[in-house]
Amino acid sequence: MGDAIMKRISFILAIVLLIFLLGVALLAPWLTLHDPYEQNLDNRFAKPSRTYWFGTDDLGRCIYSRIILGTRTSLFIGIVVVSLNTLIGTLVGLVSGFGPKVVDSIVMGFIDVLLALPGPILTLAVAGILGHGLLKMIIALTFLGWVSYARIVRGMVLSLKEREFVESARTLGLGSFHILFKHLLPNCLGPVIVLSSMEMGGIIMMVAGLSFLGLGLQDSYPEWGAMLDQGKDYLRTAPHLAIFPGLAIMVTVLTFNLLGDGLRDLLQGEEATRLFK
Amino acid sequence: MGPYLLRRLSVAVVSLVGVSFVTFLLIFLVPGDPAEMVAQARFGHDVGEREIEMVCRLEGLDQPVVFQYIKWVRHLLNLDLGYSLISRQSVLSLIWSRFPATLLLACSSLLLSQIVAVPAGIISALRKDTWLDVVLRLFAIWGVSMPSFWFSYILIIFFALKLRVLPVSGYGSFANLVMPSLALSLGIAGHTARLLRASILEVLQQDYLNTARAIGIRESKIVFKYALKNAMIPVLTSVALQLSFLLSGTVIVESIFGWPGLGKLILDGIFTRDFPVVQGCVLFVAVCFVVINVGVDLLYAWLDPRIRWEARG
Amino acid sequence: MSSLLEIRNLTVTYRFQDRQAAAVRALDLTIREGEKLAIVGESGAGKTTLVSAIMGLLPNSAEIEGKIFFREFQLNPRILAKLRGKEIVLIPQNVHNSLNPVFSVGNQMEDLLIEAKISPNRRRRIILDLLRKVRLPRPEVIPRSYPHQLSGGMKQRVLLAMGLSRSPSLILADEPTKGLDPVRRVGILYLLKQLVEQRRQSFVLITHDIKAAVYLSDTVALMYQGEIVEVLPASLLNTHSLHPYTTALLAAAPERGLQVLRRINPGVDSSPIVGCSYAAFCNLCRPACLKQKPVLRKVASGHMVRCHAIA
Amino acid sequence: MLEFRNVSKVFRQGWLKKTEIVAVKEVSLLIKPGKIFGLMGESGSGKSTLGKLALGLLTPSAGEVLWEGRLRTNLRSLPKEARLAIQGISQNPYGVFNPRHRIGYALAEPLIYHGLLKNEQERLLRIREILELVNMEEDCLRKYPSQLSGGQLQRLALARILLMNPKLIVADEPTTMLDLTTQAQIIHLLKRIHEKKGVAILFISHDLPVVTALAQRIGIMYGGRLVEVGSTQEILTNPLHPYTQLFLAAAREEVVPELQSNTNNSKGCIYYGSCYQSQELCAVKTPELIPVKREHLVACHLVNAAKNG
Repeated sequence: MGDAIMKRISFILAIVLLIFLLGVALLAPWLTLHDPYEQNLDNRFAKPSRTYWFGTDDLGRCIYSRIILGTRTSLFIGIVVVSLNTLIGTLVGLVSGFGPKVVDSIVMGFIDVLLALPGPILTLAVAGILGHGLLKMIIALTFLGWVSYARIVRGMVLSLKEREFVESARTLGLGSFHILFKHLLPNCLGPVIVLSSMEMGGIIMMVAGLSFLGLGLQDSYPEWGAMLDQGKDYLRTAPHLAIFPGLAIMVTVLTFNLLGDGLRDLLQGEEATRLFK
Repeated sequence: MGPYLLRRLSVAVVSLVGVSFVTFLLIFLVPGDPAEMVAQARFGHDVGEREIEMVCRLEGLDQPVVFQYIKWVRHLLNLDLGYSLISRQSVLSLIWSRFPATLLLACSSLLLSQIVAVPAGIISALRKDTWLDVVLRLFAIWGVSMPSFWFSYILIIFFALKLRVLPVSGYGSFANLVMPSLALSLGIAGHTARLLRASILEVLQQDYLNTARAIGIRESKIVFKYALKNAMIPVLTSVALQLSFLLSGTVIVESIFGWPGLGKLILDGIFTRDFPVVQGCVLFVAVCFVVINVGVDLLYAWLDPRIRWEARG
Repeated sequence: MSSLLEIRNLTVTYRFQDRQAAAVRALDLTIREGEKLAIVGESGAGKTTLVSAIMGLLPNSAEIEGKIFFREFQLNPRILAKLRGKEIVLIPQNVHNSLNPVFSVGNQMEDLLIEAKISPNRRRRIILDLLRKVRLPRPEVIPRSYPHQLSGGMKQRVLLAMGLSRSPSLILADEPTKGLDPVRRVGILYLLKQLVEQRRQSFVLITHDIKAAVYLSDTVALMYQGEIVEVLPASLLNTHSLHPYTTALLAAAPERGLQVLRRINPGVDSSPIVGCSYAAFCNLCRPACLKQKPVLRKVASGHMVRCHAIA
Repeated sequence: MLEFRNVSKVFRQGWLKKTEIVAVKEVSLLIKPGKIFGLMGESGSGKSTLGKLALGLLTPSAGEVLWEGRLRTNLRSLPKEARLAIQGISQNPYGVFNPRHRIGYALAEPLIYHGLLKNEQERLLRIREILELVNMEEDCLRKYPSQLSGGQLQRLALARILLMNPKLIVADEPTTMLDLTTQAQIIHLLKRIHEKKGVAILFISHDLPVVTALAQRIGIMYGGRLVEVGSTQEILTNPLHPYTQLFLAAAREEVVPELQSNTNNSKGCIYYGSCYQSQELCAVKTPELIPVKREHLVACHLVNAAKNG
């Protein structure tokens, strides 16, 4: 019983945090205290105070306002990348698992090669070679990101294909596309959603990491990773420059990890209910 | 075992070919003319048409892509990864000079993470739903969610700046190794502990454990012999993946702590637009990746007789 | 014969979130020394839950009430852990996932002999003897093989050999004939018969296969919805059974023309708290059956029935 | 009407598809309209594979499956009616329905897809009619598969295929996962449908009493081959193939010798290793399925020799 309560609490926490994050991202312009771009060289490295909740950075900009606006950047890139990965991966997986064997062999051979590539470093290299910019960053992150979805979906399709309900749909004369979208896809969605949630955290961390290394968006743009990078020279004198953006990253990533865990438990619970009956 | 080995090796060879191709293609992602880039690096920024054309011919950049690729592969087979545009050193020797540092960091952080994660995962699974489990799981998910770069900062602020017990950055002594290892191992430890817990819980549900009880095997043996070996198999893959990741993904931590490893080499290569170095490093890591994967597959087959059989059948 | 295993007022309830379902209800059962008993029932009757309760191997979601005695000792997890394998053994139903896939058969059998404190130099011979006893072809190669290399039938025999390794006083076999084709079914039945007759120890067969029950046991207990509804000597099952459920079950067999005697009494709860649990489908249902739970009553020597309609 | 002509099915497995598993080997069989044919054999004898070949879920590696004289290998080339003429019910009623769809949708889906009954009113009427035939209440339409029992699901599976007006139903061990009492109900139902609609049934099972209760003709398979075919009466009273004799004895609960695993001897008789009266010829030559009497075919050298000599 303790387990159920613990699961429920962490899941509720995840949902509350998610709503909070989405709310912040949507309402960002109204939640800021100051113009996040406004420099105030007289007030550099200000400690957190009533006017500057999280203090100011090396250019006297309001850290709180920049973090609020940064939520938008992180979630936006995260959602776009994860959606793209999910879409591409699921489609490739469906086609590979349900299509003719030849297609499957070719696609899987391709995927095996992609999986043999060192993901993080290649993403880094691609991002580094492409240079700064939102679109380029998204390309770098989708480059290999879809592969895991494709593999999972293909595996599920292959096992679902052997299930009686798909066989009987075939003998009932239902067409391949009908079976694919009406019978296979709905049964694959659960695990895909769980994976998406888990990946979301990873992507947001990666975005911050790339920005931190100076391979992300333009410098002046409010982005958590870039903010952390700016703070690195002032760890001794003004640690708040680094503390708050890092906290924001951690909370966001934690939210999506908790959400993924919760969704997975929910999915397993649903299956257990089915078995219990 | 023979056919299995053969099959794995053939897949590895195919992977290597694929890897070499993808890495080769990286150069085409570079915005602008690669010939101009090489020429700039060689003759300074204000190069003329003539120099560019010369480089083009010399390097074979005017030939069809396929020929360039074949040429590239031929160089690779002679262990020639080209030369740095900046320092003019051979890329391979650069990599060899940096690799020990990365390997040291990777191994120490992997070891550190497993020392923490394996007991944590086992205890968490066996004491499921107790407060101990809850605490361990919270730690694990926190570890997974913690950005390594931020954790590095916190370590620096605390150990180096406040307590002044460890040096902020550098390479060479044991004290230098502590913080980067800690920073890297946190996420891996969290990940492994979570995976191990899930894996053990999964195995604990299997019929064969109940059967072992029903015919009279003692509980301690059931947990430490019958359950653990089965549960370790998926964890092993993950650990291998982590090792590959560590060989490549230490870029951030290496740059924070000024650790002279591969990650730093790549990053410097990216910033100085020293593409042969970037290409060489990516390829090197990818080859390590493939080798580790083959190793894991063999270990796998040794642990799980079903795989040996499947390959034979 | 003195009693070997005695179950008193055993109730097992599964809980899942806010729902609960009783799989075994207030069950009393005695297994005497040397008795061969068959517990017959359809799926959902609670047979497997009953054996798991005896073995102390119920999942955490199960709540258990009542007492089980083994040779006068009340069983608890600590005692059970010592008795399992040595005194009581269960041959499980799902043979396919019952052997650990990553250890060889010999390794797993040896573990049992280590538990029995048998010296290493004798183990090999004992293992071979056991494998011969269950009549496995080529017993000398079996210890080296892994479970996935064996067929379902072979795995079943290996499990049987493992169960026999310490000559326990009580062997429980859960559905050994389920899903087998006639040739294999007869093979395992014959083997079990031989093993059971050689030994003076007790044997409990859990099955839905009535013919197997009659073939292998002296006493048959019929289970319906977690209760024992009738107990009688196996030799009398086909001719003298009394409970309407037993009658319906026997009539549904293909040899008896697949008759459907079970009917649906409209408006009667199919799993009532008061009243007879079979009332909803009983063709002898009368008003008293809905109001009061019948008790298991002795009608002849060794024959007990739980029914209001049978005097 | 359904005819197997020398049908074989080989599954290839493993690396480079080197390992061959012969599931069905050179089976020729004719299933007549409006009759119940019982296909028997041990597990792994290829009887389920034959069922799947009939349904078109598998394509034969060699030989032909014909439906009313037309090749059934390429389902798409057939007119809709011929395509839907063969329907199946399976061993596991719990898996037949998509867990995410309500029963009502599952029943209507093929009708809508094929545009058979476009009017919703008509469709509902037809579904009601069929539900009554299989003894199910209408309220099950709103339920999910997980809310129903195995027997109910099997009846609904039957209802769904009946909506397609099949001429042949392939019933692959439809009662092995069900209880005795439920089994009796399903068998009765099949019998009633057979009588009412004149639909032919290919009934696959290893349960002799069940098959004899239903089928007019019986085929026995062993090791992927059909070893004996005959009327139920004939098989029960005069089994000729040694394997059939063993199978029947086992079903009567007589003690029978254990079968040796059949060595993959492609030349000789598939039953050679286990046969109690095998001869030299049996090791080198595969016996053909030859009629010994009208409608009674056996694949055994000894029986043929006895007949000729």
